[in-house]
Amino acid sequence: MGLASWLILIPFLTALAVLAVPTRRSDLIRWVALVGTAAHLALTSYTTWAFWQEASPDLVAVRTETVSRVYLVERVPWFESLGIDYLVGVDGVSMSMVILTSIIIFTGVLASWNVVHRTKEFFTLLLVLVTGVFGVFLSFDLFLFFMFYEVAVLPMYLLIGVWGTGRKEYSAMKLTLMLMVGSALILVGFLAMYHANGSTTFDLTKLAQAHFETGLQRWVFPLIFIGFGILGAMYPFHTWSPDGHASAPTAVSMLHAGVLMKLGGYGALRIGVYLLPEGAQYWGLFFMAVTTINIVYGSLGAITQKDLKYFTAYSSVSHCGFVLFGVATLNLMGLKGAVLQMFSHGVMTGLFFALIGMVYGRTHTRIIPEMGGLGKVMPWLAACFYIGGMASLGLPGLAGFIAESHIFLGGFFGNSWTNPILSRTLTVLATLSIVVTAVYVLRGLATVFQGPVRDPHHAELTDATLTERLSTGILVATLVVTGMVPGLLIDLIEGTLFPIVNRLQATGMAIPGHS
Amino acid sequence: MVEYLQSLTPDLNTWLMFTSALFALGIYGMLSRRNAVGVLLSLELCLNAGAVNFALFNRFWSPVQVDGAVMSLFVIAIAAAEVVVAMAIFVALFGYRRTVDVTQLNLVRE
Amino acid sequence: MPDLSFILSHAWLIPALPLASFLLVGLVLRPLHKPLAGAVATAAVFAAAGLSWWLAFDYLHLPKTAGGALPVLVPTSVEWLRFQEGLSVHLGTLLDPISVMLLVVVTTVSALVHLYSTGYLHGEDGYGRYFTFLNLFTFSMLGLVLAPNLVQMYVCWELVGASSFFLIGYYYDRPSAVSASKKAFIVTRFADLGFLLGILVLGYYAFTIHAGMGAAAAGQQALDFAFLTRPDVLSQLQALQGQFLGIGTLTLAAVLIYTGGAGKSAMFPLHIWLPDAMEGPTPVSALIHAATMVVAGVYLVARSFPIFAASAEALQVVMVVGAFTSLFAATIGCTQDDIKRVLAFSTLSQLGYMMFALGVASYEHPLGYTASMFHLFTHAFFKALLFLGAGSVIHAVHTNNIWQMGGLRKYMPITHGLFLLATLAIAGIPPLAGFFSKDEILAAALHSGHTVVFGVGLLVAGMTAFYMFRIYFVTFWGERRLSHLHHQDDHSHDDHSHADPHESPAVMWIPMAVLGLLTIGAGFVPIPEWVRLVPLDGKLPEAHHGVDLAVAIPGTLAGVIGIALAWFFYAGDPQRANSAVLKLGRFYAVIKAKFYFDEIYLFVTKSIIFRLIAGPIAWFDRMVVDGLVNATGWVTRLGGTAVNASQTGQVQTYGSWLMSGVVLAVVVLWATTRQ
Amino acid sequence: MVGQAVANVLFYLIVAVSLWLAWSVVSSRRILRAAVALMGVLGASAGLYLLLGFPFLAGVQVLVYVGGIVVLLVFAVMLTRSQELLEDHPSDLRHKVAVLAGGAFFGVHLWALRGMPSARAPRVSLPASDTEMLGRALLSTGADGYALPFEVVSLILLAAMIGGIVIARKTQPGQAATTEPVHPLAADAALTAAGSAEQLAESAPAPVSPPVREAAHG
Repeated sequence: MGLASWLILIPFLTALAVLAVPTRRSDLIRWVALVGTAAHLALTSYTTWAFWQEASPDLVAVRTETVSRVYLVERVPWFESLGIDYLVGVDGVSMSMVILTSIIIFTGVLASWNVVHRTKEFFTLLLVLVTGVFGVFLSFDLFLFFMFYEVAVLPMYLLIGVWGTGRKEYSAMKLTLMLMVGSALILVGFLAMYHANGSTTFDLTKLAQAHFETGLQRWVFPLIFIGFGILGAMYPFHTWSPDGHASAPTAVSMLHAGVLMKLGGYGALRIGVYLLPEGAQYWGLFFMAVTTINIVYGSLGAITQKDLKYFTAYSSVSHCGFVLFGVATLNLMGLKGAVLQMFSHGVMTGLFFALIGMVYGRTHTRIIPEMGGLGKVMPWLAACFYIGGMASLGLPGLAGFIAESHIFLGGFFGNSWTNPILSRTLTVLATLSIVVTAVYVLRGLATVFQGPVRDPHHAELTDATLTERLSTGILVATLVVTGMVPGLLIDLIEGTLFPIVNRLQATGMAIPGHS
Repeated sequence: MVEYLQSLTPDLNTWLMFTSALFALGIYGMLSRRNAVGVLLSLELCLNAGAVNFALFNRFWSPVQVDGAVMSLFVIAIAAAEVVVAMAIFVALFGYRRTVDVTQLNLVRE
Repeated sequence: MPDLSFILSHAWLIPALPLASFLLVGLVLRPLHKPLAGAVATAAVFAAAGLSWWLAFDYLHLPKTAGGALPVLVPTSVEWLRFQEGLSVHLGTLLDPISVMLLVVVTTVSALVHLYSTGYLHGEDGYGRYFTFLNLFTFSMLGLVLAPNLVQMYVCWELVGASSFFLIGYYYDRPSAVSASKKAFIVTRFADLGFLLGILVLGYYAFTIHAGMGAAAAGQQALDFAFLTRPDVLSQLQALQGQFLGIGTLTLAAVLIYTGGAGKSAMFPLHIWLPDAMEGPTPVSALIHAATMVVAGVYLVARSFPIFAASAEALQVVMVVGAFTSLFAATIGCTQDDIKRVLAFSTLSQLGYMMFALGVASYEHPLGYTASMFHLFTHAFFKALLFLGAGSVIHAVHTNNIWQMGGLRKYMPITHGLFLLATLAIAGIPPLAGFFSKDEILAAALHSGHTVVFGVGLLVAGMTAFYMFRIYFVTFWGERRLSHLHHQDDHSHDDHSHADPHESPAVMWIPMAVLGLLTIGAGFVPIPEWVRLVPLDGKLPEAHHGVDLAVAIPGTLAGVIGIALAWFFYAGDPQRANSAVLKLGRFYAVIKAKFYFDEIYLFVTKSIIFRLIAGPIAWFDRMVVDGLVNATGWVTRLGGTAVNASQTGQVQTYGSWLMSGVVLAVVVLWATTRQ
Repeated sequence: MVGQAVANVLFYLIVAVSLWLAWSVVSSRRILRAAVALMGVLGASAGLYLLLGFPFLAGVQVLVYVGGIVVLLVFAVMLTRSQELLEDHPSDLRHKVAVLAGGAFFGVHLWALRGMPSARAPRVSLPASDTEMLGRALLSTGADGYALPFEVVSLILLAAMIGGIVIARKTQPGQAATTEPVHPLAADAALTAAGSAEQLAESAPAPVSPPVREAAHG
């Protein structure tokens, strides 16, 4: 069994180990989960190294290729008659997503240290969910992909419904139903590709070599993009996300906003754009327009939010809009920016939700106007919040800037088959959000952390504990390192994106009537 | 007289008419009874009609074999199992609800 | 470049020192030992200042180019962010006359302000935090100054903005400081949007050109200044046919970039953040909001001057906005009561000066460029001195309001002397620094044929002298008016508040004295000799030498008239000023209210953006978008309820359906199989 | 020859009696009476088996069905000692629906039979006894053997037996929620149960097992 399989298996084994611990030993349960996720983090680091060893010699060659290379591949025939394989592997994009997920789950476990209600079930479900997420990122067979995708989505229902707060049943139901609608669209798309391809295979690497006829691409692409877009909170299918995030417990919000929403962008890129380049070209501008709405609308929506979680959720809508916007630009910088944004937004929003959980655990309120002056009371949390906020508004030196600058450049540069005036206008509209983001981030943070202490009870509160410092510290460090040394991540993902862009360009040339 | 009586030897359709009448009565009973035990009794009528049919077809279509009869045996065995479980349920149900009136038993809907 | 001296090839050390100190102080020392944090931060910046002087010395002794100009060097360039082939961002250092000059200014002023702050903020809670951000600021500012490409410039641009935000909001439990810091960040952010768009526009075309040049562009990236200012690139940029809303592409890019500069340099109408930024500690105002960060906008325009020069319209915009801001701010400056705000408006006015000086410059009349940089250089010293002097006063009397001060020259002789020196400098009295640079600017305006601008400049020079001496007289002359003090100052230790005000400690006045020396000496530094606009062909014309009397005499006269007026109104009988104010009536009130610009902005943000856009969007999202989702759910449920009616839960109903199904199936079967 | 005539007479007799008894099974107000009528129907069917030449089957029918199953039913009904359990009052609507459904079923059947070529009982020499053949068929493992279904049936019977015991086991009202309720109604019903369980539960397990075992061996 290879590294990729182990990456999927470890969370699952940890989940089993957690199940085996007696229910009363909640401390042991936490430790098992922590050790499991730490082991995963270690393995992820090793896998990254191993991946880099294999992939870096190819970096020059892939610049001209049109089929992206997959490394550390494992293939076991599964349903041979249906062309379904157990096919897992790693490429640059999935590697970066695995790193992200691994960090988020580790810090998420740390941030959930205080879960007391049904600890065992909580951690089990959390780990099962993560298993699904890793499965999605690592599988290169559409069937397997879809299976893991469902595994990733379904535990969310229970996690929010049981451990959530507020209108949790409503939110859980809404979230699950909307995501299921997305899955349905995706499934239709998958099956269409499966059948259109003469050899009937679900193998992504083989499908990438098949050519789908233009008509098919044009109707399948929107299915795939919208299907994944629902998960990526694409307007107007984003409304599950504020409610879902607001109701979910800390670690679940972290995972959900941090990782699960990334499945949307990942799928849209990996399956939508990669397999259906002509469809992507046909629809690119349309989806740029839709996601521009996302970006601006989400940030404007965040301004008036009173609840910290809704606030962050709307900002996520805006930032995930950047991901899809980047994907829709269909050029190297845009796609790179999309992946970078997935990573940076994942870390950033994970940090936000972890911090909100910690603040809520102390003040027992998430209503922004009820807080004030907390910076004096909990300087560590405030500092982390500010760093996260600065990353969120795209301050250079932190991860957000790297991603956003790529996306803006990508959107502005456009491509040969898109009307440049339109795509640039949309990009300019999208850039407006960086001002709006500054407005709401600063307003929110200033109200919560600055000014005089509003509630006298809050003056008695304490700053972060050791586990909390560890978990937020890791996330902040990731943000800073990514922002300071973006080359690490860019080198990792670029090799995978070149072929995708080359495909687009190759078909772009083939479209008549475009210069 | 004897000849006449001999000529009355029932053919397959006559038999089938009889068993389907039996079955139809069973259906009638199943749908009209309010008492669960009554429903069960009607069900037994249907089962019995079916079992007879097995023997019937066996006799008329492949008289040298006994496959139909085997099926009849199985029907009887299954009926036994079914009755055991059904009666146990009724008894338990009666314990909880003080009734076995099937019109009252619509909790599945809630 | 093997023959470069150590410091020239290692210029990156200069920003690296404050960065290292930032990390050390911020992560390790701050929570552990406060005085040490301050000492380390200060020492690091002093070391950087020493290195900068060394570097400047070495740089000035480099052999000149064939055209007679100082060479432009990029000794360090490390790939940092690779957007695309040809569009990488290289972090590095760019050494040319203006960057070396600003390097010296920034490190020197910063070092002095650091030293001053150790005294000014002594014993405060946020001491360590303060020095952390001050270091961060210094690092970012140096990065900005040394930036060899637009993106590094933008990166550091944002970082100085952020550190300015944190420093303005240093007293974070004070609502006014919090809102001022937010305002500063958001307004400059809005301007930076223009900068970013400018980078996008310019980047796109530059990238296209870069790609078209092939090997000719090897080793350069599309957004490098070195590439953008190449004559062949400029001519290609100029030849671009692209138009947007009737504006040429290059003009558009230049104006957008200028927007960023205008935000940072607080040009009208983006000026509103700067006066409010005075909520920060006074040393911060001195460093960031007077001497260094606010001139970044001017520096940006100067740095990309060839691009602006290629577009007459863009330069026109720079000039008009600069001149207007200069006059506008000077007008307001005459009416303010807060000593720091007066200084802030004076800063605005002087920035306007620098800007319009750039605006009047061109390759035919390059003097404006030199003058602007010269003024930037001298202004940094005397304005920092003014702020530090004001800080010293505020430190002593615990108020910002000039009407609560008075007669301070008796109590604070050193401060008084230095403040007077700086005030004379800004008023343009020879032979102080301000005189020379202001003279250059006025000369540039006159000689390039912009007579109106020259007139405005002259007027502003007089007004500057007037309002600066207004605060000088009110603060240091007359009777002492500070028996009942309000503690609305910006620091908390008030052990002397009820005693007589007294001179600040040596750690505070020594930096001021050094700045005083610089104020005297800066005018004699041959900046016009070194900093000159290099024509596209690289051949420098003869330098403009000496003082032009046709300009110097009216300029000095304007200053003297201003001082005399101030003396007339404020040094003697206070009734004179009051009656003048009464005569001006509403007009004065409008100016004093800063032309209600804050209110207009507040109206736009609160009532229009928040109430009319953001609020409705949030409502729309909850009610309409989410409502549609819920409606879908509701309709589904309704359908379910309808179907549910058939689900009685009764066995026999189901049985009946089953039977009808069976019957139906048989009938269908029969009907379909019948021959 | 005469035998045939007697058989024919018997056939019609049995059919008539069966239908009459079946009618009373489904229509009798008293459940006990209906149960006894069912016993009669099943017995009559045993007679039919004889007429068809399956004496062993007839025997099993009498032993298991009549003797076992129906007796179990009667026992259960009687042991609950409930008046309600013994009565039935079909409502009017229900009656009509049932008539319609039963009638439709019968009608469809008749309709289907109408066009079907009928067959007379073939005149072949029947084996002396069906017992041996049945035995061979049930226990042979060959292609036409029924050993596997036979064993499966045994398992089903075993499962039914255990299930019956568990379901009808004595359950305290308070315990209902904690000891896993087998029946979905149990959880809700626990609230209304109110101490009624004892009286009937004591008796329930006892009659459950014997017929099962008997059937299993049948």
